[in-house]
Amino acid sequence: MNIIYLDNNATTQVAPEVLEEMLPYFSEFYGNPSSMYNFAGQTAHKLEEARSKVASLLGASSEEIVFTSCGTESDNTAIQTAILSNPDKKHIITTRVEHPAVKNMGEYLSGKGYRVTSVPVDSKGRLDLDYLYKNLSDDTAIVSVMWANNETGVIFPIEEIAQAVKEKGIVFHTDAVQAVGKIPIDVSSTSVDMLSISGHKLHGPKGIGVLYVRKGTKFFPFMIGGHQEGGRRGGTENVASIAGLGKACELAAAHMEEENTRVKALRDRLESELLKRIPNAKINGDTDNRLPNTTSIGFDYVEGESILLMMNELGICASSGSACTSGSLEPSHVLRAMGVPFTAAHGSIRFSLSVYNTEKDIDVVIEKLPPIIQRLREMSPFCEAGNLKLET
Amino acid sequence: MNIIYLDNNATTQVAPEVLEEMLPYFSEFYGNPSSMYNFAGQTAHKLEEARSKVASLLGASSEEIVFTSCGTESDNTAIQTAILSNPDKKHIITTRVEHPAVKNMGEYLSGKGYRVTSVPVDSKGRLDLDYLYKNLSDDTAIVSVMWANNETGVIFPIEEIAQAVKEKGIVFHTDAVQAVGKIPIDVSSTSVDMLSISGHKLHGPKGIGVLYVRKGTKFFPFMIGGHQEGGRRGGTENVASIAGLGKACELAAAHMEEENTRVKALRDRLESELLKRIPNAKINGDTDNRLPNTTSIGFDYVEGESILLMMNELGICASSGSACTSGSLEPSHVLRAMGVPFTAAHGSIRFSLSVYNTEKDIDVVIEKLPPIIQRLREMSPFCEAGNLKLET
Amino acid sequence: MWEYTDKVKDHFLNPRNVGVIDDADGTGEVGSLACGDALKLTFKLDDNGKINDAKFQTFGCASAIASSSALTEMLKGMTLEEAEKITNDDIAAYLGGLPKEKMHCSVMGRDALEKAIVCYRGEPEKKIEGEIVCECFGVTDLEIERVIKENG
Ligand SMILES: Cc1ncc(COP(=O)(O)O)c(C=O)c1O
Ligand SMILES: Cc1ncc(COP(=O)(O)O)c(C=O)c1O
Ligand code: FES
Ligand code: FES
Repeated sequence: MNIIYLDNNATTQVAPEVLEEMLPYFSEFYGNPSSMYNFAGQTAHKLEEARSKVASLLGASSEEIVFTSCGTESDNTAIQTAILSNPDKKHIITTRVEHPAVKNMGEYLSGKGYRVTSVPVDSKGRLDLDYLYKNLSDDTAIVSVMWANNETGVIFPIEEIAQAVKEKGIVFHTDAVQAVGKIPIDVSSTSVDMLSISGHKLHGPKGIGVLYVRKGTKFFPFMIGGHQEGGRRGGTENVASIAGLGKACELAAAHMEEENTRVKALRDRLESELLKRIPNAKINGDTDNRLPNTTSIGFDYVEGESILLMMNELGICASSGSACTSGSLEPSHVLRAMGVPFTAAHGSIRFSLSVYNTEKDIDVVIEKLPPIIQRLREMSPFCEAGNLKLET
Repeated sequence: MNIIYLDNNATTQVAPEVLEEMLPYFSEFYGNPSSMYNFAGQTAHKLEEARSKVASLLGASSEEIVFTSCGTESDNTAIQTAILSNPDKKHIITTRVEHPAVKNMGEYLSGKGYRVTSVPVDSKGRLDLDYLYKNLSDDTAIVSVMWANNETGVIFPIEEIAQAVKEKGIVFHTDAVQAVGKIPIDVSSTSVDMLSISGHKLHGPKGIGVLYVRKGTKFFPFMIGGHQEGGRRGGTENVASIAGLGKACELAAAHMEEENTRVKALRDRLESELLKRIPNAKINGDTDNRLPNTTSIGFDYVEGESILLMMNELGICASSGSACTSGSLEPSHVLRAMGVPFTAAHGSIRFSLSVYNTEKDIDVVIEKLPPIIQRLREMSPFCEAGNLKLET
Repeated sequence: MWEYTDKVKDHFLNPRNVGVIDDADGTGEVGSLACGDALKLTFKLDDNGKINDAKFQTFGCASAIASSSALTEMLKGMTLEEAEKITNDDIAAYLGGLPKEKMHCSVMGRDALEKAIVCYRGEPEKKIEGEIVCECFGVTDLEIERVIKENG
């Protein structure tokens, strides 16, 4: 079956150019970058080349790039290192809509005697900045706010928040896993201390990540072992994946404009056509500040899994809530934090596009989804024709 | 230049069969295993297939296999989880010859108020078991002893140690990164609670590891995030590398006999020929209990880096000390713990073979190394011809 | 991924007996919109006291839809005494099994049936014993214990 992949916030395909970049480092140039002989020197050079490509996408310098095994490790490392650097501070600030890699670290720490403030969002998924600023205190070890939300695509004003946090001398981290590669980012012009990336969200491989650590930031390794990554992350370097991530960052820079024009236009068309054809459908999140590739749409009176399964029959891949929480039966914590009514939260579907999507992909969804929603609504005990009307 | 790779304890080449197994999971079947649609189900099934192959190499069951990002993460996780499971116990036991992934965790914990006992070894690198047993106490949270040492190849009596430790109700972990794939291991017939593997030491890719966790062992995740790995390790699964590691484990089982016959015979010939041709050369470690692929030889009066660099000119790859500590100028902590005299410790070279090595590789080293050592000795102020004699 | 049997998929994609019987003999409703799962079951008896028609409406996941569809098929031709004995395990078995994290979706069908029978007999609603542990469709701890036992 032909696959229409509209779940790029869950994971992306490895770009062919990225795979090509990786291939020599499995069975041919397999030396350990820490080894002294020339045969391994090739791999060590490749690491540095990749490091500078990543740095360049972020507006960082190479020494500020630490390779990790994934976005989750980057997030864990940032929070853990801030905690270890500030042993006397017992408060952290994060938000209600973070990925589990940050959210569950907060929960873990709150079990260890930390006070954790979770900043709320409004019905459009926008952060309550006053709430955040009011809670900054001398006891705050770190503030961690994601750059863009994985479920709704809502972008937070990170530059502004970072500056306010730094003015108080507090460490600021941002989980930019969903933002990097989709919107232009230049850390050098911000006050961000640490920033997380995950390779598989920008057409790099799974199982590789980056933590940007601003020069001068106090740092303790989370992964404790050998002297790799300048003593900042133990473990033999994943050369092939690092090479691939470097390439992926280079490609992301080259595709940035397309992402924000052609891909955005596809997303906009998908969204407006679905709203036009399906009554009682609503966009979740702030459409004025949103990733160009993401839309989350709530369909009243139907249940997300059923929609996904019917789309699955047609080869259409999308998600309800985040991939990490599907398999659980609760509506997503993000939509709940936004106060999306249960009628819509349960039936919310996220479509996330990439440069590999075509007009044709969108045509299919626009044609096939409305009858699916209609069929499911006909089975629903809550839904009577009189309830339904189009958003306008 | 033709490469003669004799540094397989530092890292190994990815087997062609392993790479082939990985390839479909980059750009073709790239779905997130947590996603619900069929397109991603293929990756979820592959994970489970790989899990059962890993389990089978170890004599474990699939549910006991947790995929991590490397051997270092497996080691960190084992120690961290034992600490979290036993919050009242403030003592850990490890050895003087552990890899930095365990050793430096011990140092980190000793800075956090833990008492750390490091069991010494004798001149042949054998553990002082009485010392270990005497130090077991009600306050001991975990005992972590590597199965085989990366520098000397010395194998420790893990079955016996595990049993003694378990009799006291203490958690036992073994870093089996160097042992798995080289010697037969069957965890089901031991009392080992946790065991670490690293993919790139057995012809799998870099950046993937396993922690075996015996059923019933109390466990807290080290990598905190989504619900992956049954809630035991957050982070999107590295599908391609996991598939590769599964294949590598299958191959390791198939090659186990060759490793312990042909490869061992190559190692033995290399060793005995070098000792026959080079005066004042000595094997480091207990030759009665050693990995079949490893030999560490000390050459008096010369310095390891110089030897490596001269071999490098001929395409011969080996190491002095572990790859993780090369780049530093101290003789390896393992050889120091064994009390190897400085004259020999500085000039110790580790050769570590694999099934990809041939008689020809060994011929070259036997021919080329003796004149290298001789040349260097002629430059050495410590070395006069009268000092030198062959071991017999 | 969904580990659904072909039978589950068939009943999900081609659900039998969707709708409401207008002059139903028994009606049972469980769940609510708030919890993300809800089910309305109606049945009609023939002259011999056997169920000759059953219909459902479900707001829920694929398992819930398939379970409801399966239940309505199973019910046809049964007496109320026979129908009462149907367990959620029976529904799952009829479908060739459900993933274990989805077993509870079949509980809803069973509960709606129980309510519909109570409604037909005009008995007062059974007082719910136990503590309500799942806000969704009012599952009690006792019920969960029963389901766990039934599921072995
Ligand atoms: C004994 C031992 N433990 C742990 C490791 C760490 O493995 P990795 O580099 O995959 O983190 C190594 C190799 O580097 C090792 O030899
Ligand atoms: C916002 C965000 N942060 C962190 C992660 C975790 O990344 P990884 O799966 O590479 O650990 C993800 C994706 O899963 C994400 O969307
Ligand atoms: S003289 Fe260079 S390392 Fe000592
Ligand atoms: S009915 Fe709620 S998850 Fe199946």
